[in-house]
Amino acid sequence: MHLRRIFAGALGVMALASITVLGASSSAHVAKVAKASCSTSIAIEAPFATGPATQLGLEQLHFAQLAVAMANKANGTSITLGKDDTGLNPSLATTRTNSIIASKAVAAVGPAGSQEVEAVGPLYAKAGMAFVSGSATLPALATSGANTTFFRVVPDDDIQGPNDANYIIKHKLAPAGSTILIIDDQEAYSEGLVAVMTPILTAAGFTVNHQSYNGTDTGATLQSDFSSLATSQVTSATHLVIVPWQSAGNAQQFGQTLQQQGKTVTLFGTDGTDSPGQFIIPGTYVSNFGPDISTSKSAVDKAIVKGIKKYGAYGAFGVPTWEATTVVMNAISSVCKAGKTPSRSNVLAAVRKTNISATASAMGVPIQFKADGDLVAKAGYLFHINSKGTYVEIADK
Amino acid sequence: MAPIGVDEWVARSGDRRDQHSGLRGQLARANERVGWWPRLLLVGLVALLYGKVIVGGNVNYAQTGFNVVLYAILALGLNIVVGWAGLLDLGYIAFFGAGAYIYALFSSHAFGNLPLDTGGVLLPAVASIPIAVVGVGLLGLLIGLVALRLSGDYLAIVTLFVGQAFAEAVNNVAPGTLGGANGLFGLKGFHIGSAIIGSTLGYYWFAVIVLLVLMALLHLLDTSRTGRAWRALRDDPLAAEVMTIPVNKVKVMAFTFGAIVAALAGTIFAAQQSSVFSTNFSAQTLILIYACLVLGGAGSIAGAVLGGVVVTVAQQLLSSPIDSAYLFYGILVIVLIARVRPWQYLAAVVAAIVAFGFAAHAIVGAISHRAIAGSPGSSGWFAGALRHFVIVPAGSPLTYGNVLYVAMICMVIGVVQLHGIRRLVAVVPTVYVAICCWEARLTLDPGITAQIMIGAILIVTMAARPEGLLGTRRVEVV
Amino acid sequence: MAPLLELDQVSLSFGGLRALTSLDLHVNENEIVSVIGPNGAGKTTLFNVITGIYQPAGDIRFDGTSLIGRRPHAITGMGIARTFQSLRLFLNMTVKENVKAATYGGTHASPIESMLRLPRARREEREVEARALEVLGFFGQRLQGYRFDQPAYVLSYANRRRLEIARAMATGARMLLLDEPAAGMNPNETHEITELIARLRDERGYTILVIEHDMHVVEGISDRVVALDHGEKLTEGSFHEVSNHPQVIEAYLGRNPEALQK
Amino acid sequence: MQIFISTLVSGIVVGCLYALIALGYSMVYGVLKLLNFAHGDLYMVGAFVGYFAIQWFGGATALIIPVPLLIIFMMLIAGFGVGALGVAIERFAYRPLRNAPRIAPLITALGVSFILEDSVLLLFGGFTRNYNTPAFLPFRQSIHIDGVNIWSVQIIVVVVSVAMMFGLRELVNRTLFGKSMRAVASDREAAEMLGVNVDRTIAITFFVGSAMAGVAGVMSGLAFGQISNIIGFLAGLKAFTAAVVGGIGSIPGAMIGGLAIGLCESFSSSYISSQYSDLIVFALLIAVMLVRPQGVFGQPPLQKV
Repeated sequence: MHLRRIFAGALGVMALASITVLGASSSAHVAKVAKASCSTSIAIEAPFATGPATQLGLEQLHFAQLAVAMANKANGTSITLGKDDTGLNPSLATTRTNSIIASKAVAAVGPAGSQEVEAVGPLYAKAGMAFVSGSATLPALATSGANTTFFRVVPDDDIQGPNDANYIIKHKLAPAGSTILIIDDQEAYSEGLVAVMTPILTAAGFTVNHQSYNGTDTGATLQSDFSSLATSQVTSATHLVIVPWQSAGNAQQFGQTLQQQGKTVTLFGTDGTDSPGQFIIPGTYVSNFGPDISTSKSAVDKAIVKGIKKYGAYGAFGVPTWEATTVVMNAISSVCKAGKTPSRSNVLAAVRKTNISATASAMGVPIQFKADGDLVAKAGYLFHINSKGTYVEIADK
Repeated sequence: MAPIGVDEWVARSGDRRDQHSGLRGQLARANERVGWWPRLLLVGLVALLYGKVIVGGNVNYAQTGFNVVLYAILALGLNIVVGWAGLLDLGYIAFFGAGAYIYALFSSHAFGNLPLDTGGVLLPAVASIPIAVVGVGLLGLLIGLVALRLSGDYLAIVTLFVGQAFAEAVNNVAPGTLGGANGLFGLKGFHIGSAIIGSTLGYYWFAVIVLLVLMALLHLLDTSRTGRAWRALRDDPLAAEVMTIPVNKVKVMAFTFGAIVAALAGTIFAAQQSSVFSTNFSAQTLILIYACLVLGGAGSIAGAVLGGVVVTVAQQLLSSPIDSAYLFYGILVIVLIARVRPWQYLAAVVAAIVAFGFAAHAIVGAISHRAIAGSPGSSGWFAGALRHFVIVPAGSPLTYGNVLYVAMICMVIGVVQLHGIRRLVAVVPTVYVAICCWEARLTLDPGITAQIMIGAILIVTMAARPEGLLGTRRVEVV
Repeated sequence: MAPLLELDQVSLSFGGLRALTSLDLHVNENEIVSVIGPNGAGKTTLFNVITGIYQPAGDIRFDGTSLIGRRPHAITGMGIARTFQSLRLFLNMTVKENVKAATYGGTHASPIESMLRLPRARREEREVEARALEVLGFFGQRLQGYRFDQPAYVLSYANRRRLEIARAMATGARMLLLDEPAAGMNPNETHEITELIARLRDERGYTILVIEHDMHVVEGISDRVVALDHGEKLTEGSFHEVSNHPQVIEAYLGRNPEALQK
Repeated sequence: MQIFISTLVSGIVVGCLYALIALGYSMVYGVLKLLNFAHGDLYMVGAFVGYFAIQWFGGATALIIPVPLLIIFMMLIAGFGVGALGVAIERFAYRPLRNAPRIAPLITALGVSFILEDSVLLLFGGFTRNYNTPAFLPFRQSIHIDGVNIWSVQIIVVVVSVAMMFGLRELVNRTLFGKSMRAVASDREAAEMLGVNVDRTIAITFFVGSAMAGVAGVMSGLAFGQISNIIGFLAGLKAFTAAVVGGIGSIPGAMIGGLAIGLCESFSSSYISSQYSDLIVFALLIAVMLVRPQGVFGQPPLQKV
């Protein structure tokens, strides 16, 4: 039978290939050696191909690619970017990180999710390799002491959470004494924010009703989660529902479920749900750790907004990743300029010394790291989704 | 008296069917000539060679080697239940997971307070491994007892849900301790006193030793009364029962042994990854383990191990653009050699493909230069050779690649339909489209391509050789 | 002396259908008893209740101890082994393994002992090997040499029947229940089987209960013949008594009269 | 009371979809004794077909044809497209394995499911797409039962599902195809000898089963909005649960099972806890299987000695 032969063949080749692989490099991260003086490679971990947050992942990837191109041009370096999809999934992130550490990359950008950083932080620490995240906001990541080589260019939830909570209180998004429903998706990121916001809101006299759903559910199962939450938890006393999730799509679906059941409540999302393409329930508030620079006047912001078109659509979520990548790129070039080899340890040291002025940074604040890798500056951003479903930044916080 | 000749002729007919001509036949016969213990030695030597010479400090190679051995061990365990006892256990993954989680609980801060990474229980390997193995062994016993009520597909169904329930459980139950979707990390590796296995290579060696010992023990078990009882059970439970074999007891034994092996693998896996997540024990992993077993040949120890090698290496190769290219073109060439006979036709077809390629490239180029401005996805010396052969538009737009992909699938289906000279003719454009599709699209997403290729390999294997590589053809009375 | 096997008012019914009705039967040590009867008379059901596959009402005693409520493997372990009308070999195991598998009840090495090949396991393996060779040797050249390591599914029909008998012998039973041993065999083979059954008793001292349609075989081997119909015993006695018994003839007439033409 | 009703409604809607998918599972198992794990992915493909149908007609916000027409078109194209896909899969993956060991088709089914899932991932990317149904079927179009809104889409789902199920029942009980299908299910060889065209019957069975999964996909897209390449697995698993609970191989069983699972799911998530609903469903299944392995409506397998 012919197929048998095919099969025998296929196996022959696998044997053959398994020998060739040992000759050929089997790592996807090896830098292409170029002539330029300062040439090495870095890697980005983001959920751009699989998982629930692909749009956000792609956004991060594109901004990272842009940052690499811009920095190489500015610093005269030739640094390549290895891409690793993590699907926002700690176990995948662990595998990827192991292969990044095995590769020649000297530093990494990402990963995106707090739960991923929790998982891979110790690995990077062991490898003495700096990694800068543009979206992981769980406070413990820096404070736990387990992730000694972790940096982030975004304010953590101890800043975002209180900001949001206080805004809710100050601007009376819910009548005093009413019930606020807060739902987590059983991920570290979400649970962290809930833990920060709940006490503040309770102190302000709100009744906080904390529920959770399984963030990994899909389709019909997800729908029955949502419709049951909407029916059984959103009572007449509820005026505000806080959805600190990592999936804008889920937030949108939950919003629609509420509308369908005729429940008129205000939604309040956090950075994970900040996605103008997906989460567009009018009247919703969405906080984010990055500014919307699409209309900004500063030179660097203009350059980014202009440059990003080459790689993909503009989105506020990606901006911090541009910043994170730039931090790494500048660190490497500074090592080279100092005449040292861009080794992992040297780059790590240089990242620690990062000092980018507010004007040069896309974050609107100067980029300097505390000893634990957190940003010195504290800033949060808040958006309101208008009737046309577009995000409008709220100046007064 | 019936003439012996007739009788013997009937008796040997089976053998005659098994005889293969040519290289494969010789290989098969050679394979039979090699005894069991030499084979074990061979496996050991290969493992030694790989670890000592080839890995050479490259963590990636060490990781690959480790995965190979890990999957081989898992396949061995599955082989006890599925291959020998013939119980279709789709909940096997739960035993693997339980082993890993139990190890994790006793080697991390799970029992302390997780966010602050303090407190917790850190047992030495000599304690934690036995705890995991015994615990999971009992679990296997339990599932086995439950399974006594069920047979055939019903068993498969229930065990499938046991496996799913496990993943759901570790995801949702006691997130404070089991870590929920975030899993448990920062596990301490295998350690006794101050000695600790720190490197991937270290775990590779550990796993290799476990594998070799398991192979030996399981072989001895297979050729003992227990092994015979299991295989008798697989062939005919009722006859087995009547022939003095306590079927229920033997079934439960099979589950327990399978569970123990899986648990052992689980502890090694957890210690090496230094973390566990419920997603590590998804249906995907289960499918891969089954792929190893079925590809290698259910019922054969050597088969299970070979399956582990093939599946894991294939995945590793596919995950990197360069190596997956070797695999892709290798398979393409072999398929042509195997399918197109005699060699004159083969030569003709190959020549036609090359000509077709350059012609198409030239024509398209003449029409629009942009349409061929892109560079092939695979690097290495291929790229140069292919530059003037494949049509890859500038910036290789995804839509183009996607169209090719769909076209390729349709054409492959078409080719299978055609026969004789028509097929030969149809092969030419099909192969060309396949190459273009590979260069323009598939190499861009190695991860996805790997999954697709694995799926294809499974289908082709089952169609070509249901008994697997080293498995023996089985008859089933239905 | 007390009979080796004794059935006492054994009844069995599936739903409404009565398969066996208050059946009395006894087989003495070293006796060959044939059970005859038209299709659906309950012959195979009789074997199934004896070997514990079905649980009947009434009592079945083997060598004085009751078999009721015991699982099949236990009953076989006590010394009653059977063959199947629809051959039920372990088709994917080799000839030798088929025989060895049947010695499970007679051996006791735990898996651990087997894995480590501890003394008891080694000793038992030797015994089992010897027993297999000895049992297969009983069939002359039929199941010898290259056949040892052939999977059972390549065997010819006649050899499968022989292997089933060998497997039953390997259990160490004192009594064999043979379910249509000559079914589907050509005259030569039938003749051979007849001799074989006789040898089983004469050389090995087995007590044999056999179901058979072929009247030549029945006449050739039986000390006693029992005729069943609709799960009831019509009569029993010597072949000639039974074959001339009016009810038996009536039972067979119209079904297959030529069965009695000699 | 309000909570109860709306939980009931969402349970029924979800249950109907499970039932539709479960029917395909059951039919295929009936004729081939094959656990077709790729079935859930056919449902996923159906959802994508529907999505692109919407884009084809100008997108959710700017439809160029009347909505009823669109919905009918979506269901037709998804039904026929996915049905054809199912037939193709049977022809090229399963037919060669008619007489292979039981495990071979099972593994092949897993392989097919890999290919379907990852082909969609390759072609359309991994991010979730949204039907954005409210844009053309606003929530205003809904009926109210003491404070509970029942959205027109939910009504559509239930009506279409029930209609298809009864259609199928008639097909199986009244038509010649139904006869031959039942013949093949009970004994393929015998049916072949009696002149039943087995290959054709099996192909049609696959077509019908897959088509129903395809339509279910479209309706889930309409009702739940989000679709991605991975929705197939979990849905398939649940539908499979339904088929098993009802008695795999039995058509009424699949319907009842589907509703049972749907209701069990929604009630457990609104009265107990949304995170344990899956566990509860699986526990229910295992319990049913142990008490009555052949399911509620299934026939026990007869064993001959």
